[in-house]
Amino acid sequence: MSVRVQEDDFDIGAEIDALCEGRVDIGAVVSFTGLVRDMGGGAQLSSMALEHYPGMTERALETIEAEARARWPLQGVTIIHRYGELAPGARIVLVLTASPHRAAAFEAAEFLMDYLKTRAPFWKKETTEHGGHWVDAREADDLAEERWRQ
Amino acid sequence: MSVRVQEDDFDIGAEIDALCEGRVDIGAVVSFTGLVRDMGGGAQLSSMALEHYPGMTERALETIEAEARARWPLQGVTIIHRYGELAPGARIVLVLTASPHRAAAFEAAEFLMDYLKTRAPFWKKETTEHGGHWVDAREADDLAEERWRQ
Amino acid sequence: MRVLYFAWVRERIGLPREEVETSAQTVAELVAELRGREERYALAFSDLSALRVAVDQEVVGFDASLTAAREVAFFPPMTGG
Amino acid sequence: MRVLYFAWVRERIGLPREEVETSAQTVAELVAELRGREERYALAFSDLSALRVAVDQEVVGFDASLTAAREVAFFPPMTGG
Repeated sequence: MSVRVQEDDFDIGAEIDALCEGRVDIGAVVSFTGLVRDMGGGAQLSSMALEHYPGMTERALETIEAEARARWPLQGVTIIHRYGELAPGARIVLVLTASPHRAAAFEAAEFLMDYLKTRAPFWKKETTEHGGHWVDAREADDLAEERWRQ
Repeated sequence: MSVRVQEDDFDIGAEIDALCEGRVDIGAVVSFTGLVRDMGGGAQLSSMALEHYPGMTERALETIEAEARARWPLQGVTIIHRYGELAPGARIVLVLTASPHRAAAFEAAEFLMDYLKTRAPFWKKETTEHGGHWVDAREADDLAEERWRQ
Repeated sequence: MRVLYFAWVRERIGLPREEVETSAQTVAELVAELRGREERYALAFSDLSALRVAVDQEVVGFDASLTAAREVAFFPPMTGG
Repeated sequence: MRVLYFAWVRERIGLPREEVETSAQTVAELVAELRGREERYALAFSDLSALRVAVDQEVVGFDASLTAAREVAFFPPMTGG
């Protein structure tokens, strides 16, 4: 399955190998890995909880993947998104794209991330020594998604 | 060293781990991997020889890296370029960028690849059953580089 | 009809899901019914501009029909990736 | 002065590098001297638009000065990545 929603961590190198295995027609593979980041503000991040909407999440990711495949000549796509309790520095999401050409692989990976940020039903709650708070959606993410619709 | 020119293969997962090790401030890691591609034309590719200009190659890659770091808030950059005899499907080049934000990581990785294509002294010779031929520089690569100068 | 709540909507209402008997024809009518129930619902639905809704796992507007709907979910804007 | 050749320039000339005694003041003058040597040099340098040149590992134009230059390299446009 090219779309996976899981609590477990993933192995980027193994996922890239799986995408390319036995093929000699791929010219470019782009990976994007999102990590739990401590913003370095006043309060230290102790953990991040990722909640999602089982069922809808998989559907949303599959729809996003199909849209990317319709727009670019992709030879492979992998999307893995974790949920649950994650420590600072932990991997959250992996997007892989494979294509004959680098421009398509780059654009499709950016597109997938931009769409995923605004359309996949995930919510993040950060916990610091001052307690927990839900991460607000960023206007920058909406703008990033919009540019693909022009 | 964040820039390496080598005959040996590289391990993408291990390189990403090395870039992120012990850090909790990185939000996004983008990798680009370029592979030896059989174009699927009349003649099957049997191998690709990558020639380079030792000394100048390292200097060119370090200059390209410094330019990317000056343009984007990067927390880490890795550039590995192989030379020598490579089989179809083999990895040629790896570019990694780490940043707090995904847009910077994506843009810097694209920039590095575009510059590397036109400014790093590598030359490719493909061998098929019909013999060997030097790969021509692509006008598309020159155009891709030019867009960063606007 | 199954109604789901996520993130701070779930926290404010105090449960992740419930079965709701309703004759609401639209999401907006369902919201009005829920608001009338208890303070915690009124609080959760006090600012609809901060909320998103999905009917049968598709994001829709608050004017969307509930005809044949089996599952409605309320949540804040998504923050995946 | 050390002169290097790469890719098909190397193949046409038949060697990867050589020491050249020259009083050429610019790359263009060096090219003119090399062209006059032998047929294989004339062939390698027949179309300068297909060639690039680096002086001391910096890409320059064919009008570049060779004053204080230690290393000159001729090669086709780069095809890395």
